[in-house]
This record gives sequence, structure tokens and C-alpha cells, in this order.
Amino acid sequence: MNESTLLIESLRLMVIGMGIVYAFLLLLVGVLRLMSSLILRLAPEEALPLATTPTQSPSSAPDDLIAVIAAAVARYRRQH
Amino acid sequence: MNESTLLIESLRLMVIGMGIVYAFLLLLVGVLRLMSSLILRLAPEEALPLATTPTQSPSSAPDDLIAVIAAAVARYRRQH
Amino acid sequence: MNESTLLIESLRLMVIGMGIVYAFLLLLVGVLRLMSSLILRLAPEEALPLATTPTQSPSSAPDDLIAVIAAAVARYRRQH
Amino acid sequence: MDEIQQLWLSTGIANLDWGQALMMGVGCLLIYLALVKKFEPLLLVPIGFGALLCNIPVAGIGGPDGLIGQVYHVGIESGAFPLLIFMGVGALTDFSALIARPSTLLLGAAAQFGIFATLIGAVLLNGLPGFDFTMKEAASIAIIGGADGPTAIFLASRLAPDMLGAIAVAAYSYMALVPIIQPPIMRALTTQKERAVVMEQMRPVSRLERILFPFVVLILCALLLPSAAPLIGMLTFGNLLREAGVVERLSRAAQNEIINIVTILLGLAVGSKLSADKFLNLETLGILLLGAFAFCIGTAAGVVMGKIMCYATGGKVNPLIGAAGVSAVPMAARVANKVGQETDPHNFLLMHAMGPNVAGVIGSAVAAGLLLALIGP
Amino acid sequence: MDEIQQLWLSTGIANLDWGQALMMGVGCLLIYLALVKKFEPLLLVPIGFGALLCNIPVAGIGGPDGLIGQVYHVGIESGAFPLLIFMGVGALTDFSALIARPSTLLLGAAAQFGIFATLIGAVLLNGLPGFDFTMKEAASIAIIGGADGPTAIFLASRLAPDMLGAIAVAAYSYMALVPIIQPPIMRALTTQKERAVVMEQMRPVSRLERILFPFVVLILCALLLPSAAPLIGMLTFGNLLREAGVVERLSRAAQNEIINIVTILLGLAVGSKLSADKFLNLETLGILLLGAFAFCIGTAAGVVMGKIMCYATGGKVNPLIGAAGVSAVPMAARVANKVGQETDPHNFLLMHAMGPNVAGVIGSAVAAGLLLALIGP
Amino acid sequence: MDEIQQLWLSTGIANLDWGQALMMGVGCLLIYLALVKKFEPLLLVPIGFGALLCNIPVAGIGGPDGLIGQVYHVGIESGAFPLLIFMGVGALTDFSALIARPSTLLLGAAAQFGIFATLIGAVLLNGLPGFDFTMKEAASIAIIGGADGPTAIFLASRLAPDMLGAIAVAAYSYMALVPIIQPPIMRALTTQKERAVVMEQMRPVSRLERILFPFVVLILCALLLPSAAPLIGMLTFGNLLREAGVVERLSRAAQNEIINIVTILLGLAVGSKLSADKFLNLETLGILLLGAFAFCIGTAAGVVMGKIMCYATGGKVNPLIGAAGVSAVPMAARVANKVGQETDPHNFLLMHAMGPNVAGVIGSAVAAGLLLALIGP
Ligand code: NA
Ligand code: NA
Ligand code: NA
Repeated sequence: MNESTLLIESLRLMVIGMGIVYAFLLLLVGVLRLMSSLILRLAPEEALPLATTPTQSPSSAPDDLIAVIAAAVARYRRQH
Repeated sequence: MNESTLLIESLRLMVIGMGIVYAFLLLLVGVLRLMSSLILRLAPEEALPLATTPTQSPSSAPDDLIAVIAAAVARYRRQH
Repeated sequence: MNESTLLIESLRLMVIGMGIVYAFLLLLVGVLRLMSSLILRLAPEEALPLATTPTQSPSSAPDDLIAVIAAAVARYRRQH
Repeated sequence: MDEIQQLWLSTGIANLDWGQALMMGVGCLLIYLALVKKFEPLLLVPIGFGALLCNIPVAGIGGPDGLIGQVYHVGIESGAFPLLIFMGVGALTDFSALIARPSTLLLGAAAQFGIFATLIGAVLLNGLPGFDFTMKEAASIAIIGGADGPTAIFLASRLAPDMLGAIAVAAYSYMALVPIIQPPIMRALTTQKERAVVMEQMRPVSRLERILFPFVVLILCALLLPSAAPLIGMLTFGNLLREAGVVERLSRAAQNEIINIVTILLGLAVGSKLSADKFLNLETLGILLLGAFAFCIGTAAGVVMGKIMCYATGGKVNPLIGAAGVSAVPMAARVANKVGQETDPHNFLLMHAMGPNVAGVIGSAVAAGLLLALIGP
Repeated sequence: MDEIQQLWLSTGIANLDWGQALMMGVGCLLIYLALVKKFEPLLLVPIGFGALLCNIPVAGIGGPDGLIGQVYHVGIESGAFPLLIFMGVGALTDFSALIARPSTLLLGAAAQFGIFATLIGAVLLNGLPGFDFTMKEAASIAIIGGADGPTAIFLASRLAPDMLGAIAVAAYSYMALVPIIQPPIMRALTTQKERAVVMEQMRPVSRLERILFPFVVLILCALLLPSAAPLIGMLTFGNLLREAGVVERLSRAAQNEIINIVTILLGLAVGSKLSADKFLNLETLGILLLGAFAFCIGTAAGVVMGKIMCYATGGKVNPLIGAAGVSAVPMAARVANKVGQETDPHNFLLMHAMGPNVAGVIGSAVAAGLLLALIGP
Repeated sequence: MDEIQQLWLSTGIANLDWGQALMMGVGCLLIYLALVKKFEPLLLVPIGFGALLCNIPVAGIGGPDGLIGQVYHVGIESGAFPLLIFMGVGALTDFSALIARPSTLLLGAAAQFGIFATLIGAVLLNGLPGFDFTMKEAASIAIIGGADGPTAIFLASRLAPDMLGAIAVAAYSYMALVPIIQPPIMRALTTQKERAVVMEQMRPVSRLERILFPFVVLILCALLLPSAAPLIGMLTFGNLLREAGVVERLSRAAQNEIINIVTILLGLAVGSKLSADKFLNLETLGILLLGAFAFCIGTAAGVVMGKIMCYATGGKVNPLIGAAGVSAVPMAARVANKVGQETDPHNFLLMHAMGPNVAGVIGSAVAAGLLLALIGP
């Protein structure tokens, strides 16, 4: 590659690179805002039970686990 | 290996496996009991000097070490 | 190597070895003394700013770095 | 615009197949179970995240040049990680309850029946279409009944590495489900009177006994069952570091630095085995079902053995502590205690259940060694 | 006297060439900068000492059979060390400020302009005699502008391992020089009024948001930019360990044991790349100059973006916090705070600058992934 | 019943040969010495347990596919473990006493006479039937006289790996026996008056001196004796981390996490070299005898050098501190202090003996480097 090709190439990289960095982070801004507003609506503060309360709720979990995996398997097999 | 062979094989494994697990752990029960009773007889509690007292007794140890290893060497050479 | 060669060899090693160990450590004695006296003269106690004071002095450092490396490069290129 | 094309082809979306997307979902599910349902979070968080990372298309993080692929090669293919964790388990475990009452080893033995019964279960399942377990695979599945994560990973990495992901997930999930799975079985198999049995206090155990214990176990294992020696050896080594009293530094390193670092790396590496083609198939459902079966049988066998010992001793043994023989230290012992207190709130079975509980660790390591000697690798 | 001769020939003096002597001097200089000028001592002390050790003639400590050469092979060639450090960075970083105000990600994006501008700078420098950077080398140099040591080492080890030493030294040196390099640029590009902008307090961030944050970032990265997934993946994994709340042991291991051990070994290994033939040439001067250029451009771009956001929000954003977008956590945020207080001593910008600051870490990892996808390896 | 037969053939008893049984006994003996007699337990517990594990028949834990065999390959064959321990030793050692009175380096030099005299002793022992040490083996045995475990392991792993087990055991055993071996020699070679010499207080050492010390030692070593540079280099690196004051995290990692983890693994790996065919032969007896000889000669040479310095300084040096020149930090210094207090209970020699004590560490590393340069590998 000679020098001017390199230069054009690097200009191209700059435009594409900065474009994608901006696009990606802008998208991330949107998704993060979406996430926060969803959480605020669906699980307002102090409603989340995570870790602070020694939850006693795994009662339905084994079925959950098997059900979800069964669904995943079914879906996968349909695709292949 | 066809299926019924596998089944017979696995039945065999179960019998042998559980047998040996029991045999091994039963033997361990016996040896542990033996150990405890020996310790109770030969080194009743609080008589053991291990680690709690900053022992000053390695005085005879170098001879010990050489003597034991010499005996081990001698024994080994006799066997080979 | 037969046995007497080995013996002469090991005698030689002893003389050379102890000689060099002594020479090296004697030299180290000298250099350490030199170091201490230089420090005492050039940077008497408590004058050293190392780590105890949260120095604010990296102001001239970038130039330092580039200057020193430039000098090193120049010197290296002259040698090769 | 060539670069845009090239860039599009390098995105994850363009390369994502459904299997990877589903497995990323499975990874998230495991982390959900760990964080919200408190399923063995120390293992399931790294395993779940490892599944997430290794199913990212293009990146190849779980491949031979990726970080996690290399960790798998160095730590799991070699067998090193489960053994180092076993050393940590040894350094964290107090075997006093077992030394004070060696007969509880029989409860630890009985609970291994779950392992061997599951072996038959796996072979029977071959009768259904879609299942075709080899003997090595059956043995790797059966060891889930040992309720011991590192043992299961060690055996599966030797006998059926392709199933390692599913087996590790099942093993840790069921260990977490002990408080759900065990109590109904325990209640069904015991009478009110049996559950109320108050056991007599244990004798104190001297320091010398605790120091000699690892040697007794190791030497018996070396003489009779050397294929279990790597597991039992590292377990007893860790325990000796703990009890020796003169190597505090090393004991702390085994209990903290080493086990923590290895747990992170082992979890990520196990997660790399959660790929769609290895996990999203009927056999995984079989593994999950058989694992649950193994757990139930093991619990039941332990309780039945507890009943036998109760009769044999004239009512000095509470059969509930037999359920703790599956290991899953210390959760199974806590469950025994809790079920006991349902009948008599003043009956503290915890310390008595610790004996069969730690016996279960030895029992499943012995069973794993046996399976290695009889079947493979 | 043959032995004396042989011994003389085995001494360092008889084998020392000038390049090695000068590089030992460079090693000592780096340690001097670390100890006296407080330049990132955690990295520059091991790097400098590694340079010292690996330039000792005859000993071959950095060679294929030497300790440090082997560490380089295991930890840097494989890419493992920078990724493990990134895991530790994730475990040490609180992303709350970014979650509370996601728009600061744009400041982190703008500051990456330094990287891409430097790419062009490196190519232009090829016009001068003595410079002949390939595209891969130019990209590795440009990443210095990311102001993130592990990212720079990760990219350089993939694209231009011969330049790794100079690039790592430049990256960490300029990170240490943030308090010198940035303020004049920040003052030149902002008005008194802009620097006095008081930002409104941030809303509190819930635990659930902090837990979901790593997943959001990772999944977006996996879908769109999988070549950045190793870096972003380990960063988010570390952060999840931190925020999960149920894996304290693992979080502590990532924040302390692992990152400390890896830092020592990584530093020594990077130092082994400081050999005369790789370092004492004109290109190193070019790397240092381009690195400084990248830093300045990145800072300026961040501040300009800050001004744009200031106008767009009607004066709610202080443009100074844009300079923190280069990363160099937390030093760049402190600098923004300090420059702000020159104008108004009661204006605390530190927390506001943490948003762009941690955004810069994500931004430069994204940029590194892009360069990998577009150029190599 | 085929399986029973197969199972019997897989037991340890059926495969145990006498050599293995005896070596398991030797392993237990080492642990006994460590626990009860307090012989360097940090090393002898892992070494003894490693011997136990690696002599279990069938299991192959010390073989190329076993955990400990792999650890040996990665950590000892490569030379990495002893060097990492040396880094930890550097981080744990305060060289102030040596900097305040550099002349004590001569005591550290004299004590290395034990090493070179033992070289001749090993060659002379070849005159007896059954002994046939090569020069490399003789040098590896001689280094036991350096009273420094990691140095001995480093040299033996390079020159005579087959003898590594016996040499490491002898080195650590004799280091533990310092309080038994040294006092009679010290008393025999000194007069009452000499033992009562009170030394003048040492001057304080500035921080700058302590920071420059590692550089002075390393650069002198690099210029004159590069074959000692790996050992001296890691020692001085660790010491710089300690004294730098700005890398506390790394210093703590070197002093704790790294040295503890490496000690466990190194001990187990050394134990794997305690196999019957390598250990249970006449040569091991020779090694043990020569090791004791080396220790005694080294102690005597140190004391004699102390006497010379006492005369030369007009009675300002207590010859007892010369015995501390063998290294075995800090036990040898404590022994010097204790023997001194037998004569004058108010004479505190401990700090004065620390100078030759740490000088002995440098001295034996230098001697090891010399042997490497002159003989092998
Ligand atoms: Na178990
Ligand atoms: Na950045
Ligand atoms: Na020494």
C-alpha cells in the first residue's frame, strides 16, 4: 500500500470509526434511558427484593428451570 | 454395546459400586474408631504438645531423620 | 572425567568461586558506602521528597521524558 | 461503502444464529436464578456469564484462541480447577462431627445410592427415542446425585466433556434446590416419633484426632481405591492445612485466594460448554430429569438408612440426619435441622447432621473414583 | 586461568552493548518517574524493573526460557492479562453516574476522536524520512489516545507486538500527565461563563438499574460490535460481580488478588518489550509525539462536545466535564473538578465528571474493537 | 466376577511396591517433623503431603497427566516458582541493617565457604563405592550449605532435577535445625571475651538509601555476574516494591497472595520428586551427610571471619554474628542473639546479626549464579 492509499484509508477509518462509536453510544443512551424508565414504572424503588431480603421463594424454581429450558429446546429444534 | 447389555452392565455396576462404597466407608468407620480409642489410651487429651506449646525439642531430630531414612534405604535395597 | 580430574576441578572451583564471591561482595561494600556518603552529602535526611509529600511537581516531566529518550536514541544511533 | 458491508458482516446480528441467542438467554436465566432465587450464586453467576460471553458470535471468547477457551484448556481439561476447589473445601470443612461419630459415614454411603440408581435410570431412558447415552455419559449424569459440584465437574471432564455444561448446571441447580426437594421426601418416609428423636450430645474431639483424620482417610483411599485419590488427596490436604495449626498462611490461601480465583475461572470455563449444539437438545432435558431423580433417590436412601440406624441403636439416631448424607454442605444439614424443628422446636439436629453431611462429600468422591476405575476414562 | 577467561566472558560488562545499557537507563527513568513524579506507579514500577531485568546481558530473563519471557507468552501473547485487569477495573468501577445521566456517553464518544485523528497523524508522519508505520501500527499508536492502559496493551499485543513496550509506556505516562496536559486545553476552549456552569444534582440510581447495566452494555456490544466483546465482556462481568451483592468473595478476588497479581506480572512482561532495537529508534519518538497529540485532540474533542451539549441543553452541562471523556479514571474527573473550582470554588463537578469518565472506558474499548474489526489482526 | 478381579487389580494394595510404601512413610515423617518438631512447616507440610500423594500407586498424581506432575512442569521445570518466592522474600525483608553496616557483607561472603568446601566433599565421597556424583550433582548438593531453600531448588532444578527432592528436603531440614547445629560450633570457635563483645548501635538508614539499595545490588550483579541476575533480580524487585511506598497493593500481593499460593504448589511439586528410585538410594544419605557438613563449614567460616573482623576493628564486632551469614533468615540471627546472651544476658545482638543474615541471602544467590556460570546448565 503506498502512502496516499494509506491516507485515504485512514480518513475512511476515521469517518466510519467515529460514526460507529457515536452510533453505538447513542444507541446505548437510548437503551439505558428505556431501561431506567421501565424499571421506574415496573419496579419502583425499594420494591426490588434482590439480595437485601433473604428470599424464601425458590419454591417454583425447578419447574421454571425445566419449563424454560424445554421451551428453548423446542424453539431450537424448530429452527434446525 | 446394545441396550440390554448396557442395562445388565449398569445393574452390575450398581451392585458392585454400592457394595464397595459401603465396604470402604464401613472400613473407615472401624479405622476411625480404632484411631480414636488408641489416641484416648496412648495420648489422652491435653497431653499432646502439638503447636500450642512452642516446643524446644528438636534436639534429637537430625539423628532421627538420618536414622529413619537409613533404615528405609536399607529396607528398600533388600527388596530390590 | 575421572576422579582426580574432578577433584582438581572442584578445588579450582572453590578457589575461583570464593574469590569471586569475596570480590563481588567487597565491591558491593564499597559501592554501598559510596552511595550512603553521597546521599548524606547531596540529600541529607528529611530533604528527600519521596512519597511522603503529595508532590505536585510533574510539571516539567513530559519534556524530561522526551528529552531523555531523544538523547538515548541519538546516542544509540551513533553507536550503530 | 465496502467497509460498511464488511462491518455489517462483522456485527453480531448478522452472524447470530438462534442457538446462540437462546443460549445467551439460558445464561441470563442462570444469573437470574443466582441473584434472585439465590441458587449457588458463587458458581452460577460466573457460569451464566461465561455462557453469555461464549455464545457471542464472531468474538470466539470460548474458542481455542479466546480467553475462556484457554482457561478451559488449562484448568478443566487438565482437571486442575476442581481439584484446587476440593483443596479449598477441605480447608473450609470441620470434620469433627464425623470423627466424634464415625457411624454417620454409613449415612453418607447410603446417600450415594442415588448415583448408582441413576446409572440404571439413564440406561432405561435410552429406551425412549432421542436418548442414546453411553456408559460414560450415564456415569457422568449419575454423579449429579452426589450433590457435589467439583466432583461432578471433575468426573464429567474426564468421561463426558461434551455434557460438562449441562451436568455442572444441573449439579449446582439441584444443590441450590435442596431446601425444596428434600423436605417432602423426608416427611413422607419418617414417622412423627422418629422425627422427634433427640440425639445425645457429641463428645469433644481432640486436636490430635483431627490432625490424624486426613491421613487415615487418605491412606485407606490410597490402598483400596487409588482412582479416588486425586479428589480425596486434595480434600485431605486442604483439611490438614486447616488443622495443622502451624501453616496458617497456607490455610488462609487455600480457603480464600485460591478458591476464589479458581471459582471465577472455573465458572467462566464451565459456561463455555453451554453452547447450543451441546445444550439445546433432548439429552439436556434427560440430564435435568435424571439429576432430579438422583437427588430424590439419594435423599430417600439416606433417610431409610437413618431409619435402620434408628432401629439398630434403639432410637438414638434421628433418621432425618440421613438426608444430609447427600452432601451439599452445609445446606442439607440445615434442612435436616429445620424439618426436625417442625416437630420439636427445641430439637437442634444441626451439629448431628454435619457428620453425615461431610461424610457425603467423602462418599461421593469415593463413588466418583469407583466410576473412573470401573468405566473409564 | 582458562576459567578466569571464561568467567570474564560470562560477565555482563563483557557482553553489554550500548543499547542494553541505555535501556537499563530508560528502565531506571521510568521507575524514577513512578516514585518521584508519581506517574502511575502501580504499572511503571514493574514495567521499569522489567526493562532493567530483561536488558541484563547473558541472563536472558526476557528470553523464551527466562521467567519474564514465559510470563509474556502466557499472559500477554494470549491476551489474558489485559482482560483480567479489565475484569478488575469493572469490579472497581461504580457506573452510577453514567446510569443517572446516560447522555454523558456522548462525551465519552467525542473523546475517542483523539484515537481516529491520530491514525491520520501517524500516516502523515510516514511522509518524514525514518517513519514507516503500517496501518496496524498506526492503529496501535492511535489507541494511546484512549487513555486506557489495558486497552492499549490488548490492542497492541494483537496488532503490533513489537511496539508494545513503547505504546504501553506512552499510554501510562500520558495517563499520569493528565493533570498537566488537560487544563490548558480546557481553559483555552471554554469561556469563563461556561466553566462556571453549576450542574443539577443527579438522581439516585436503584440497585436493579446497576445490576441490569452490565447486561445492557454487553448485549448491545455482542449484537453490534462483537470484536469489542472480550474487553467489554470482562469489564461488565467484573461490574456484575461488584453489583450482584451475593458474590462478595468473588468481587473481592477480582478487585484485589487477581488484579494485583496480574499487574505485577503484566508490568514485568511489558517491560521485556523495552529492548534497544525495538525502543531506541526514531519510531518511538514518533509514538511519544503521536500519543501526546492523541491525548490533546481527545481532550479538545470532549470539551467541544461538552460545549455543544451545553448549548443544546440551554446551559445545563458544564463543558469541562467533556475533558473527562478520555477516561484515565478517576484522574481526568478530578482535573475537571479542579479546573471548574478555579472559576467557582463552590462548584463541585467531580460526580458529574465521573459519568463521561467511565463512559470513556467503554468508548475506548468500543474503538479498540472497531479497529480490530476493520484492520486486523 | 470379572469386575471384582478388575477392581482388585485396580486397588492400591495390589499395585503397591515397597518403595512407594516407604516413600509414603518418608512423607509422613516429614509432616511429623513439620508439625511436632516445627521444622519449616510452611514448606515441609506441602512437600511431605506431595510425597504421600505422588507415591500412591495407579493414581499417577505426580505423572505427566496428574495435577502435581503438571504443576511441577509449569512451576519448577520453568524455574518460575523459586523466583516468585524470591520476589516474596525480597518484599518481606528489611535490608536496613545491611545498609547501615555494609561490611557485614563479608560475613555473608565467608559463610558461602560451606558451599564450595562441600563441592570438594562430594567429589571425595565419590571415592567410596556407591557414590558417583557428577560435577553438576555435586554443585547442587553443595548449595544446601547456602541455607536458602528457593536458591537450592532453583539451582537443583537446573543442574540435577533427579536429586531435587532430596536436596530440597535436606535444605529445609537443615534450615530448621539451625538452632541445634550452630551453637556448639559457635561456642567452640569463640572465647568468652569475644562472645561478650557489645556492638555499638547502628545509625538510622534513610528512605532514599533503602530505595537505591536494590538498584545498586542489581546493577552490580548485572554487570559482573549476570547468571545470578534472575535470583538477585527478583529479590531486589520484591524489595523495591516494599520500599517504594507508592505500590502498597503490589507489595502486599508479593508478601502474601503470591508467596502463599506458590509455596503450596511448589511444596507439592517438590514432593513429587520424592520417589523411591530417586530418593531411596545411597546417594540420598550422601546428600544428607554433605548437607550437614556444608552447614557446619559455613557456620564455622562465618564465625572465623567474624573473629578476623573483631581483630581488625579492635574488638568492635562480635564474632557470633558471623554465624548468621549462612542466611536461614531470621533463625540464624536469633541463634546468634541467644548464644550471645548466654554470656551476657543484656547483650542484644539480634539487630546486628540481621546484617550478615540478609547478606547471606545475597551471598548464596551469588554463589548459585557462579555455579551456574562455571558448571552448567
Ligand atoms: Na455427596
Ligand atoms: Na478512553
Ligand atoms: Na546463604
